[in-house]
Parts: sequence; C-alpha cells; structure tokens
Amino acid sequence: MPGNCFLESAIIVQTREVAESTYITGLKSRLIAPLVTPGQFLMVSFPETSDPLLPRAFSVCDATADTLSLFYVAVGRGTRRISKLKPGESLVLNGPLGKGFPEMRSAQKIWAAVGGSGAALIPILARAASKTSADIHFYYGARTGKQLVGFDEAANLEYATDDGSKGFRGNVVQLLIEKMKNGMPDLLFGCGPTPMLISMQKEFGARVPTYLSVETPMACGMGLCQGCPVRKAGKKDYYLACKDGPVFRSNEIEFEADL
Amino acid sequence: MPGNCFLESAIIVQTREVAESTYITGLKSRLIAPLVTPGQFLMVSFPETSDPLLPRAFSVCDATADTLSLFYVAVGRGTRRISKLKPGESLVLNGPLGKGFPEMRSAQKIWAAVGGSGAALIPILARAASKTSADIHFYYGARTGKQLVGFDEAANLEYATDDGSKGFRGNVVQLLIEKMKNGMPDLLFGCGPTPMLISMQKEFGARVPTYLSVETPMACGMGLCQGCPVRKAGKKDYYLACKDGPVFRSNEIEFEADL
Amino acid sequence: MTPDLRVRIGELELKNPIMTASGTCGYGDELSDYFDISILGAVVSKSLTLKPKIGNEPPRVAEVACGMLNSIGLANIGVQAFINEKMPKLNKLGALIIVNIAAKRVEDYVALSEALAGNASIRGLELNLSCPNVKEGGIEFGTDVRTLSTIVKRVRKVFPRALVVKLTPNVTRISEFAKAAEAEGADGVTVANTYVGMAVDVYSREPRIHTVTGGLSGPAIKPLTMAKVFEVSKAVRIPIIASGGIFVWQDVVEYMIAGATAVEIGTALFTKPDAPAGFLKSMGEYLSHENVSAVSELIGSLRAKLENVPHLKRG
Amino acid sequence: MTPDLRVRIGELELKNPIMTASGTCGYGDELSDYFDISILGAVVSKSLTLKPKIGNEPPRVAEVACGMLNSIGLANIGVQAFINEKMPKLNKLGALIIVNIAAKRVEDYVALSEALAGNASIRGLELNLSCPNVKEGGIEFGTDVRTLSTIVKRVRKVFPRALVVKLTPNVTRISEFAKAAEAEGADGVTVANTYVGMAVDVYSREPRIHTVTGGLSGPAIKPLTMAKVFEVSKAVRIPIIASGGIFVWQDVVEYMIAGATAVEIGTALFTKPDAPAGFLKSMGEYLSHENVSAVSELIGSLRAKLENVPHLKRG
Ligand SMILES: Cc1cc2nc3c(=O)[nH]c(=O)nc-3n(C[C@H](O)[C@H](O)[C@H](O)COP(=O)(O)OP(=O)(O)OC[C@H]3O[C@@H](n4cnc5c(N)ncnc54)[C@H](O)[C@@H]3O)c2cc1C
Ligand SMILES: Cc1cc2nc3c(=O)[nH]c(=O)nc-3n(C[C@H](O)[C@H](O)[C@H](O)COP(=O)(O)OP(=O)(O)OC[C@H]3O[C@@H](n4cnc5c(N)ncnc54)[C@H](O)[C@@H]3O)c2cc1C
Ligand SMILES: Cc1cc2nc3c(=O)[nH]c(=O)nc-3n(C[C@H](O)[C@H](O)[C@H](O)COP(=O)(O)O)c2cc1C
Ligand SMILES: Cc1cc2nc3c(=O)[nH]c(=O)nc-3n(C[C@H](O)[C@H](O)[C@H](O)COP(=O)(O)O)c2cc1C
Ligand code: FES
Ligand code: FES
Repeated sequence: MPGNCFLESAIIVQTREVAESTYITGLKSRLIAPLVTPGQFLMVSFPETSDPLLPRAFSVCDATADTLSLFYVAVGRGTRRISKLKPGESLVLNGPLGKGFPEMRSAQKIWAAVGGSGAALIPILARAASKTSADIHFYYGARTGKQLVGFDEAANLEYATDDGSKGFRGNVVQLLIEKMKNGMPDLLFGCGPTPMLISMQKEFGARVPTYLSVETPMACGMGLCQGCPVRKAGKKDYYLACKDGPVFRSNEIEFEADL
Repeated sequence: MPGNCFLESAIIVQTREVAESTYITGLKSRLIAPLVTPGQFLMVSFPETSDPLLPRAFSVCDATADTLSLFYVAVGRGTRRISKLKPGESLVLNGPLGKGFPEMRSAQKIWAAVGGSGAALIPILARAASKTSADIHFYYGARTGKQLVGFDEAANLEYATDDGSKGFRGNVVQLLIEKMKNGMPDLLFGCGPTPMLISMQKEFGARVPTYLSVETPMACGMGLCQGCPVRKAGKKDYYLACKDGPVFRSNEIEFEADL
Repeated sequence: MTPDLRVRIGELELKNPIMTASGTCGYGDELSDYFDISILGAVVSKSLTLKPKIGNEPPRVAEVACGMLNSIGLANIGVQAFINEKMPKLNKLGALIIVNIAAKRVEDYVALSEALAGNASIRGLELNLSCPNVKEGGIEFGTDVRTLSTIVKRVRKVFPRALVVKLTPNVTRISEFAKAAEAEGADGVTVANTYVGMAVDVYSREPRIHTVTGGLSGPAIKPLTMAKVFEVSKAVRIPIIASGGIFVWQDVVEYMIAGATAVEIGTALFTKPDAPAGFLKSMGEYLSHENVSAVSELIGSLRAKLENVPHLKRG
Repeated sequence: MTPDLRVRIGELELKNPIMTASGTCGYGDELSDYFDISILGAVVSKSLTLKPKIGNEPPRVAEVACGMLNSIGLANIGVQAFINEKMPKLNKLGALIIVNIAAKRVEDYVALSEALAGNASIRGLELNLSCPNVKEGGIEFGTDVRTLSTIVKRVRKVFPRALVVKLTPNVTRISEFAKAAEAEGADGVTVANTYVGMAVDVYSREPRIHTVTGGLSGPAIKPLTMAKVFEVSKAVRIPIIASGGIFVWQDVVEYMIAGATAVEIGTALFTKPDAPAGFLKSMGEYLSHENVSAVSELIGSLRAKLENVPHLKRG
C-alpha cells in the first residue's frame, strides 16, 4: 500500500508517569496520527545511537488530527530511554503498521479485555466506538490496584485485580466468565500478556467472535524480515504478526506450545 | 600509585558554549578535583550505553576543592553528547591520570603556547602559577578571532590569529619567535594540535627547556592497553602517552613521520 | 558536475552501488511505501527455494549489542510464486532485480537457476551458500571449497546473466572461497552473509532464539566484514559486493575504499527503510566535496602499506 | 546462605570465575588503584615474549560500533623483567597469577614455559597462539591444528601446573582446535581471542590503525564468542574460559550457562577498571535470587533442544 505508511520525526509534547514505571508520552505527528485505526502500531527508533539498535513496537494509545500518544511500561533500555526524553526532543516513528481491530458498527455490543501494556488501547478504542456509536465495555485486569491506570476516555470500564484491591477479585478472564452468565457481547477484543490471550482463546474463542492482539518479538514491523511468525490454526504455516496482525481472529491462530 | 586515581560519578553543574561548538562543562567532583595538577587528564565515560564504548580523554581545565571543569570542542559523538547533558545528569570520571607539567617555582618566567582544545589549560596553569608566584605568559593561537575564548583567569595573554582578526597575524609559533627576540623564558609549555607541537619542538626544543602535552588515541588512559605509544627520542622504543605523559620534555620524544 | 555513480558487476551495469540485502527487504515491494525503489542499484530478493518454506519456529530474532541475531529458516513463498506474483509488481516499480536462491542440494541450485534464467527481467542471481548440505551431513555448502566450485560451475552453465556468489564469513580464509567462485566464472562475490552468534536469557536459561545459534548482523559485524572485503579484494579481480552492518553513508564509502564495487543495505532498513535514499544523497555530496568524479574511483583506493598487514601475510 | 563461587581449571582452584584478560589489565598492578585485585579468580598477564618487544607503530587502537580494534604488536617488558619486577608486586597484592605467553617459534614457547615453570607463584600458563608463525610463512599458529598440537605437547612436558590454551576465533571450526588442546593434555581452553577487523577513515582514505587490520574486542563480539563457547562445550570435557565482550554481570552468567567455567574481563576494564568487583557482587545476588547454591551449577545449564542447532549439526 504505497503511501499509507510514513517515517516521521515526531516532537515530544509531554510525558506523564501514570502508574509505577508506566508512562504516557504525547507526540506531534502530522503524517501518521490522522491515519491510525485502533490496534495498529508504530515502530519507534532512536536517532544518534546504534545501541539500542532496533526499533521498538508500540500500539497507538490515542490519535487525533495531529498528535498521538504511546502508553508503555518501562521494562528495558528502549522504554526507559523514551520515558526520559524531554518535551521538544524527538523520536522517529514508522507507521501506522499492521491490521487493527475490525471496524465497530453502530449499536454493536463490544467487550474489550485489556491487561498490562494492553491498556494502551482503551483511549483509541473508546474514541472509535463513540464515533460509530458502538457500545463498548472495557474489562481491565492487573495483579494489584496500584498498577491500574485511570482512563477518563472510557465510560464503561470495570477492573479486576488478582488481590481484589480494586474491582473484581480474580483475573480479567474470570471476570468475563462471570459477566457472560448475564449475556454475551457481539464481539470480544483482547489485548494484553500472552497468557491472558491464550486463556481468552480457550474460554471464549468458540463462543464469541474474538479478536486478539498478539505480541511477538519484531525486528522491522513492516514485513521485511519474517521475524514475527504466528502459527496458523490447524496448518503447518505462519502468519506474520506485523503484516497479517497484530490483531487476529482468535480461531485463525495457535499459540506456541511452550509459552 | 594505589589510591591516587579514582572512578567518580560526577554531577554536571553547568555547561556554557564559549565559542563556536566549544564548551566548558563544570562538574562536582569531591574525589578527583582536589588532586589534579596542570596537564593531567581524565577519562570520561557514559553510563547506560555501549555506543560510544570507550572513555574520552580530557585535560582538566580548572579544579578547585570540589569542582572541576572540562573545556572541549564538540567534534564527535562523545563530545556532542557531553555538551547536551543537563545540570543534574552525571558522567563517570576516571582520574587524575598521567604526568602533567613540571611544578612552577616562584619568579620563574614561563611561556605557555596553546591552541585549539589546548586552551583548556589556561585556567589551571594560571591558578597554579599564581599559587607559587610564577610569572606565566600565555600565547593563544587560532585560525580566526571567532574561535578564541576569553579567559579571565589569565592576566598575561596574547593572541595570534592566522587571519590577523585578533592579535598577532600569524601562528602562535611565529609569535613566540618574535617575542624571543626580546628575551627568553625559563620554561616553555605547549599544548595544542600536533602540528603546532612539532613546530615548537623544531624551533625551540634546543633553545629553551620545552614541555609539550601530546595527544594520541587512547583506549584506557591508565596504562592497561599499550594503545598510546610515543616514540622515545633516538631510541627504538616508546613511551606511553597516558602514563609517561601526556606532558613530555620536548627532547625526550619524536613525533611520527607521517603526521 | 554531478559525480558518475555507475558501477559494473560483469556485464550488468548498476546505476549506483547501493543495493538492498537479501532477506531484509521482503520481496522489495514492501519498501516502496517509503521511497522509490527504482533509484536503487538493485533490489535483492529474499532467498528463494524451489518449494515454499514456512521457516523456523519463533523466536526468530533477538537484539544484541549493536546487532541482531536471526534464524528465519529461509521462510519464503518459493520461486514460482515469486516469478508469478512478485516479479510483475517489481517490474512495474522499475526496480533492477537480482534474485537470491538457496537450496539443500546441488541439483536444486541448478533447477532454481534454470527456472529463473528464462525471465530476462531477472538481471542477476545471487547464490546463498549458507544452508546445511543434507548430503554431506549438514556441513554448510559455503564452508567447503569443493562444493562451492561444483555449484558455481553448474549454475554458470544454465544462467547467462550476472552471477554473484554470496560467501559465508564463518571460515578461516574467505579469499579461498572467492577465488574458487572466480575460477568457475562467477561475475562477483558478495562478502558476506551473517556470522554465527548466540545469546541466552539468564533467568529462563533459554537461548534467545529458537535454534540456539543464529546469524549476527548489524554494525557489530562491520569491522569484520570490512577486513574480509579487503582480504578478498587482494585475492580476486571480480567485483565484490559488501554486505555487513552498513548503517550510515560513511560505511558505504569505507567498504568501497577497502575494495568493494557495490554494497547491500540490510538490517539498517529495519530502523530506516528509506536509508538507501539518504545514502545516495550523502554519497553524492561526499564525492563532490572530495572532487571525485566517478564513484568507481573509490574502489580499492585505500592508502596503506600492505607489508604492514599481518592478516594478509597469513595467506 | 552465600553461594559457593569456587571453580576449577585442572588442579587449580579459583576463588571465583572472574579473571582479567591478557593485555587489558597491564601487568595487573595498574588495576589495584581501583580495587583489591586479590578478590579476583585470577589475573592474566599481558602476553610475554622471551625478549622485550616495543610493539607496533601508532595508531594502535580505534573505536568502532560497540567495540574497538587493536594492534598492539605484543608490546611487553619480556619474561625476565616480568618475573623480576612484576611478580613480587603481584604477590604482595595477593593476586592469583596466570601468565600469558606468545612467540613466533615453537622453541620459544618451550623456553618461555621453562622459564616460568620454576616460579611456583605462577599458578597457570595461558598460551596465546594468535601470532604469525615465522617458519610457516606467517600463518597464525592458532589456525593450524598440527602446530597447536605440537606446541601444547611440548609445553605440557615442561610446565607442571595449570595449562590453558587461548584459541583464536578466526577459524571455521574452533572445536577442532579445542579437541587438539585437550588431547595433548591442556587443562583448559580460553575461547577466544579477538576477531580480525578493519576500519577506514573516509576522508584520508587511510586505515584507522597502522597495521590496517587489527583485533576486534568488546560487546560487538559477545554473541560470536558465545556461539563458540557453546560449540566447544559440546566437543571437550576440559573447562572453558570465556573471553569476549563481557561488559555487564549478565554476560558472565550467559557465558557460564552456555558452557564456560570461568570468564575473562577485557575491554570493559578500559571504561570501568573496577568492573570485576561489581560483577562479583551482582553475581552473588543473582545466585541467591535464583536459589543456586554453587556457581558451578550454572556451567552448561542451557535449556535447549540440541537437535534445533544448525551450527552443531555441521560438526
Ligand atoms: C505489536 C506490538 C505492540 C506493542 N505495544 C506496546 C505498548 O503499547 N506498550 C508497551 O509498553 N509495550 C508494547 N509492546 C511491547 C514493546 O514493544 C516492548 O516492551 C518493548 O520493545 C521493550 O523495549 P525495551 O527496549 O524497553 O526492552 P528490552 O530491553 O528490549 O527488553 C525488555 C524485556 O522485554 C522483552 N521484549 C523485548 N522486545 C519485545 C517485544 N517486541 N515483545 C515482547 N517482549 C519483548 C525482552 O525479552 C525483555 O524481557 C508491543 C509489542 C508489539 C509487538
Ligand atoms: C591526554 C588528552 C587530553 C585531551 N584533552 C582534551 C581537552 O581538554 N579538550 C578537548 O576538546 N579534547 C581533548 N582531547 C581530545 C579528545 O579526547 C577527543 O577530541 C575526543 O576523544 C573526541 O571524542 P568524540 O567522541 O567527540 O569524537 P570521535 O567521534 O571519537 O572522533 C572525532 C574526531 O576526533 C578524532 N579523535 C578521537 N579520539 C581522539 C583522541 N583521543 N585524540 C585525538 N583525536 C581523536 C577522531 O579520529 C575523529 O576525527 C584530549 C586527548 C588526549 C589524549
Ligand atoms: C532477518 C534477516 C534475514 C536474512 N535472510 C537472508 C536470506 O534469506 N538470504 C541471504 O542470503 N541472506 C540473508 N540475510 C543476510 C543479509 O542479506 C545480510 O547479508 C546480512 O544481514 C549482513 O548485512 P547487515 O548487517 O547490513 O544486515 C538475512 C539477514 C537478516 C538480518
Ligand atoms: C588492547 C588489547 C590488547 C590485548 N592484548 C592481548 C595479549 O597480549 N595477549 C592475548 O592473549 N590477548 C590479548 N588481547 C585479547 C584479550 O585478552 C581478550 O581476549 C579480547 O579482548 C576479548 O575480550 P574483551 O571483548 O572482553 O576485550 C588484547 C585485547 C585488547 C583489547
Ligand atoms: S517484524 Fe519483520 S516481518 Fe514482521
Ligand atoms: S591509553 Fe591505554 S595504555 Fe595508554
């Protein structure tokens, strides 16, 4: 799709620490921001150094006409580095990349389960749902309440924590199981740690149209390197997470056995 | 000399641009600053990255009880990086390293010729001279006036510029030749680009006790790597710039032929 | 005066020395999102095999200091799908195409070359010899001079256009392999593929890529491949295509000074897919600044006394 | 419970696996400005030759991406001056001393070993075989299995304590050299020395070190040497000392998991001369955190299916 992806040097507007080692960084982006759909991602790279060398993948947390934001947990050198950049400094963005969640239609009942850095998708999904008048509910899980980030953008949001310190006691899949006793959504979205996705696939894959955003190591994010295979369900073949995903219909994929 | 060198994480106090891509950075240094003598240097390294990998050598520009400063020209990745650090950020210093200029005695008449980043030595030499009541004169050369940095510390300072835009028209060696017509110093110091040192050695080495501060690539600065050879005069042998120098008596060394 | 950027690999004239490296540019068309790929000297395809290959299990890539490890396992759509589906697209985009092929048997190299010889818009062939030779107990084709000679000799008979042999760097003396390729009529050699490397996760104690070892690419390998390009340049007269760790335009110039006629950009594309366009611009400025009227004047122009080189004395 | 850090190389017990690498720690005493060198597993001396050597012309060092090139040319004070001037200092500092030796002739290796055998506080010998063999037309000793065997056999006869052979990585299959060293009675192998590399200044068009090519060290080579340690660990039973690009404590652990018994810290000392002290502390914390009671449990503990490794299948 020539002309649909861009390399853009984007200026940092601000960075906020929103929970323990969790940040939201807003950037000016004239080229990429207007094109992003929920679930698409960017590859973010660092000018002036070869170490870290490879770009890092981030879902777009929110996007308007000329700004976008990243929501991330500072787990390693790349994310720590981004979190320390000052307003006015710049990062190179490549995107929007990949295929996001299916378009939401008016009055469609959508449940989105998120966990960890998957919470990045709450604002952009909420915005897209309100635009098409879809009825989206978020279920947001974490180990403990302190890790949960408040998002004003989401009207309907329930929490699940392993220790019960906020919302439902248990994980987000257990919460969804409870909720489904009183009715099913039209679509189920999942974005979070791989064990959560595996468990969603097992529990709901056969019952609800379920879409999962997968995370794999990625070197390029553009289909150049073949580094990001995701097993096709029932076939001896792979998708590429970066081009065919990162969002897949749950019944199209298999997770690796040893995960 | 166990206990005479230190690795110290030093906090940046401030950085000033003093001429085109020329900076002075002041750092808090409790361990190293009190020990430095004029002509000694530090190896400066960067926490949190392997690229740049090796520490960079810098003469100490000035040192008091608990602060020291570096004077440098931003020529590459290391120096550019240092120039951009904000107050409060830190650098790792290793020093004081090497042998500096000979101690100055009361009433001794000393001429110091400096050029390029060699001007770093003006403040520290001026301070040491005033402490021992030595009579030091600086001769400071550059291509053009714009590259010259003003140092309040030096009472007696004359300029030489290739284009005559400030002070004597010609290079600093030509200026010294002129000056010597009216009398000789007791000691001559030189610190600057290698061609300037070579020319000082040729012109004055046999006439005045001359000490030159040489620059060679250095990987360690501590005598660990043998990476910094300086040819011994008249012998098939080398000194190490970092341990035996960087300041040598002019008649002890030979410069490489192809420089 | 704009400098002349043209270089030659055998009878093939490239408009400039900048190519993309096999396996790092998809099938070429993916890059056209970011720049006009017709400005390149050539686009080199992913290694193609006779049948499609799904490749290795994940993880296939891992970052290390100034480099990355990969073990893709030659995942590719196969030679027929490439000819049918990708060639028309690439032709339309105006790219000069060199196809890279890989196989586990000598016969398969020949069959692949025959399949590609008929398509005139495939302007050159690059032989990837880094695969394990199934007949010889898994020894890499590229680490055995005899097998390399056999493959080049047989492919040379069936492929009439530019034939380039991509050498593995994982050998004691790469120039012996280059000489063998030259002797059998190759038009050029690519120096070099990736280096065998490995990384471990200290908490899980598992290797960071599924196959335990993988190929190291990126800036980390540039000095190594530079030494190999120099070594090969003293051993053969055919052109050398340098591949290894090119991340800034200076790297292109360094390789040419050391003896390369052209270069391939690989891992750098992952961070900067439009890097080749920037390199072309900066190279032009460098040549003008240095008063060099043709880029070919750079080739092998290193100013050095050869008697100082211990590495060459060995040979 | 503090973890047991002891490891063994033949009959030599080291108090921990952390050593300094030859040529990167002066003669050892220079480091004692920064930390107490008696806490080290061992200090390995600069390569000593029979006569003092002044070394190569400058430039001898150049920085590259995540690494450096060096071409020191074995500058050293000679074996006698080392014994007379340095040994007393090192003994006083309480260091466990391993002496590294280099020569251009087989006889000289033997003469050096004899000279050192008499000094009981020289606890081990490391043979640097990366020098050009003058008799065999400049081929590196370490790239010819036969010569390696000869040297090890003859040195073994005259040196009774720990004997370690430092292998060059610039060969197709390093495990063959390790096997030869083991067969001739070496107590261990050091994997590995530096890799042949090169860099060019694009404006002067001169090589960035005088000898054109030099040895690449630093983080850039770590994945390569890691793969070689792993390969050697599958081929021999004698201990492996890993040397290559160790810059953080995790690198020490990675090497041990891949099969090393001990490690040498080299280029890292140039930036952080006290690095070994920090590594020891962090290793202790890691072992406690992972509930490992003895560091030796890490050795070769990689969790991997060997049938996945193409690199090993080759052999
Ligand atoms: C499509 C996609 C979207 C993503 N969106 C987000 C997001 O919105 N917010 C966010 O915080 N993170 C997101 N990630 C994960 C993010 O890319 C990694 O956390 C990031 O690369 C870590 O970089 P680092 O340099 O900080 O860590 P590193 O130092 O590189 O590694 C730290 C740890 O993270 C692991 N890791 C490294 N890269 C990846 C990867 N690509 N996938 C999984 N684990 C990895 C390492 O093995 C290590 O354990 C996304 C990943 C993908 C593939
Ligand atoms: C004892 C000593 C004292 C020094 N004192 C000062 C000082 O007070 N102020 C100052 O500005 N500089 C000083 N230098 C030079 C300084 O070390 C180099 O300029 C610095 O290493 C450049 O680092 P960089 O990363 O910015 O440049 P790089 O990117 O490493 O290199 C930029 C350019 O500088 C050259 N270069 C790199 N390292 C050296 C080196 N060690 N010597 C000479 N050229 C080099 C490179 O070849 C290249 O052309 C001193 C050098 C020595 C040996
Ligand atoms: C992800 C990846 C896949 C690769 N696939 C191939 C391949 O299919 N065939 C091949 O000949 N080389 C392949 N290579 C090697 C590159 O073409 C190139 O020679 C090597 O990466 C060194 O260059 P670089 O450092 O610029 O990447 C691959 C490299 C990478 C990083
Ligand atoms: C400046 C320098 C000098 C070296 N000198 C020697 C030497 O004299 N003998 C030797 O066996 N190895 C020598 N080496 C190799 C180191 O001992 C070590 O094996 C190598 O640098 C890889 O480790 P590193 O990446 O940790 O530095 C030298 C390395 C460097 C960088
Ligand atoms: S990350 Fe490179 S192909 Fe998907
Ligand atoms: S710089 Fe290492 S010995 Fe002088």
